[in-house]
Amino acid sequence: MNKKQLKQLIEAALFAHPQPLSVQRLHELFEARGVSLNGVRSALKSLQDDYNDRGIELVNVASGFRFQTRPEFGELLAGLWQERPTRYSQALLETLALIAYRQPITRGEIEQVRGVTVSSNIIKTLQERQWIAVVGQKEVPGRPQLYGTTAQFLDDFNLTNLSELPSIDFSDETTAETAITERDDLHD
Amino acid sequence: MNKKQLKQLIEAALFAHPQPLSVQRLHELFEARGVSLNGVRSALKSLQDDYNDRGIELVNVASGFRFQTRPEFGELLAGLWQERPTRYSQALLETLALIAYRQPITRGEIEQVRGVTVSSNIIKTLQERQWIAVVGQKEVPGRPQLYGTTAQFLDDFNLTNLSELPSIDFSDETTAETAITERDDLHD
Amino acid sequence: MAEQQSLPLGFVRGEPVIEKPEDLYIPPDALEVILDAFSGPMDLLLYLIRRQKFDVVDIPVLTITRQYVQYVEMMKELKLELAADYLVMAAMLAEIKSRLLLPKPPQEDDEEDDPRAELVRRLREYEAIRHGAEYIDEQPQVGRDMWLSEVSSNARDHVTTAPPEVSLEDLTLAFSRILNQIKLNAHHHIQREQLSTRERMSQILQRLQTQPYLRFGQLFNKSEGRAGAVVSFLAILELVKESMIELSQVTPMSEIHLRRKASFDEQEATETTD
Repeated sequence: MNKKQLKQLIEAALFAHPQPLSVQRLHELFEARGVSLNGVRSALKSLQDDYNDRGIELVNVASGFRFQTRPEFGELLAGLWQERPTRYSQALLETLALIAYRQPITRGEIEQVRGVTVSSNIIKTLQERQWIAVVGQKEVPGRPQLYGTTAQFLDDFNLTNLSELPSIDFSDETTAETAITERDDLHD
Repeated sequence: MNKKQLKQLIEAALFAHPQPLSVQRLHELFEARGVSLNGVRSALKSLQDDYNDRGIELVNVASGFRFQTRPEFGELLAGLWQERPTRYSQALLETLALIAYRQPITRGEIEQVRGVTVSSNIIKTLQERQWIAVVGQKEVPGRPQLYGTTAQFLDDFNLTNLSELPSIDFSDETTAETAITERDDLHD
Repeated sequence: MAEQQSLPLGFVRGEPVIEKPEDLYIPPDALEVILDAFSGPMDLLLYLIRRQKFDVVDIPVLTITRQYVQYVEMMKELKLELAADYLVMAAMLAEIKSRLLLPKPPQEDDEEDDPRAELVRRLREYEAIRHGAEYIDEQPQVGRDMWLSEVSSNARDHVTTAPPEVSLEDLTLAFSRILNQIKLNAHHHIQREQLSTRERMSQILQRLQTQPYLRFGQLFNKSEGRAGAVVSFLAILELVKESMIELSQVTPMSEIHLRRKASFDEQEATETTD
């Protein structure tokens, strides 16, 4: 198949498939028709360019490539749905942040940092969203479960990997003042 | 909002919404921003042209407009939903092998050689695949059914007749020693 | 970032609460809202520190403890459902305060023993996590800021569920496993010729399923040549030997017929076979 056909097929596949598709998966799909890995890559690149100036964009997240509506249209499109998107509580976001930044982490360790009991509802909600998962057990008395974030978390927050989240660790040498300046810069 | 922005928004809305969207619905959505019904119509027309030569197309169905993959791509994209075939169990393969190599053979005889009961599921699966069939009954008490392989079996295994099955000879000349070596080789 | 002073007190149903008490008088219902707005004692503590532009590394513990305890006392006075966690923090602050008030033994002046150190460490860690939570919340989020495309496709109509594949090799391997199981046993010689004989046996039996008799001659096909005839003949002999068929001949030299071996009671036998 020629370049144009491959590009059309990959485009159709990405639009039709509800989950992101990896380069490998796309390659497997069309391998039998003599499509190379590089062929897939260059088609993706070309598609990304095509959608540069449109209402949707082709992005690369943790589990592969997907088409999505531009984030800046969020509010304008919200009217499509009856329900307003859920806003998560500060407690949930802090718990999620602890799991994302300090994983693997136990519930007890989360409670220590936040100074407050972690409600079972928060853990349940995070698990139902498939943003966190039990990744093991800590070898201390009671063998508490260790939590970590999932690929679904990265996908849902538009990330390919955790390091894309801004760092929250300021080195010990950082004075309070420079730390605040840095923080402010990050916020701009 | 200008024409370009409206087009981008309608494009995003159509992609994001799982069901088709009517001209009226799209109009309602952006009415508050001074978008006219004709504005929506001409944006849709323009989008239809944009996707004229791509992997997906914008079509007008009974309940409104929707994007869909080009019908001619259906077969090529089916692989996205194709489940990997599972593998058959050792027990099934051994049963099939015994029927192929030792036919006609009764269930009792298979069980004798394998030393375990042959589950009805295995026989059923093999019959459903039309690889084995009842070829007669053995004239012994209970008149057990005799199983043999079918023409379908030969076709599926790319054989013209059974004698093309690889022979696994333990000929009379084989000394105990060489036989053991052969067995070990087979295990590798 | 906005000035420290105008940091929102917290978020109530997504709206920042910027109004804050200049003194400690807060209308009762507002306090309830504020308590709801704090995600825990660390959050409240951090707010108190930030409100006065203190740095976490150099907290005036006495002042902060006093203020924190006043908050907590007021909450108790108003009989608000106060989480035990707030009291735990109050106790910890009180302990630090009392240790600071005690005269220091002269040799213990190194930083590690500053009772504030642990609190500072905790506050810094909590503050870092607060930033983490902010960063996560600022990320574009599927279902809130963007939606994924799932356009309809006729591809699913073309999906077929393929049954598992078995290769000839799988089959031979399975058979060698069986042979290994039964060890070296003279009864289980498998030979090429035997196989075609066995196949022919199945074929003959299959034909006898649909017709009661077969003429001997029907079993030989000229196109198969001498080898084919031998195979058919061996198959017939084997079937007779294994009591699977019977041969009959009315008079010498007349046509030989094959039939399924007669059973004593067909009816009964059929019932018992399945």
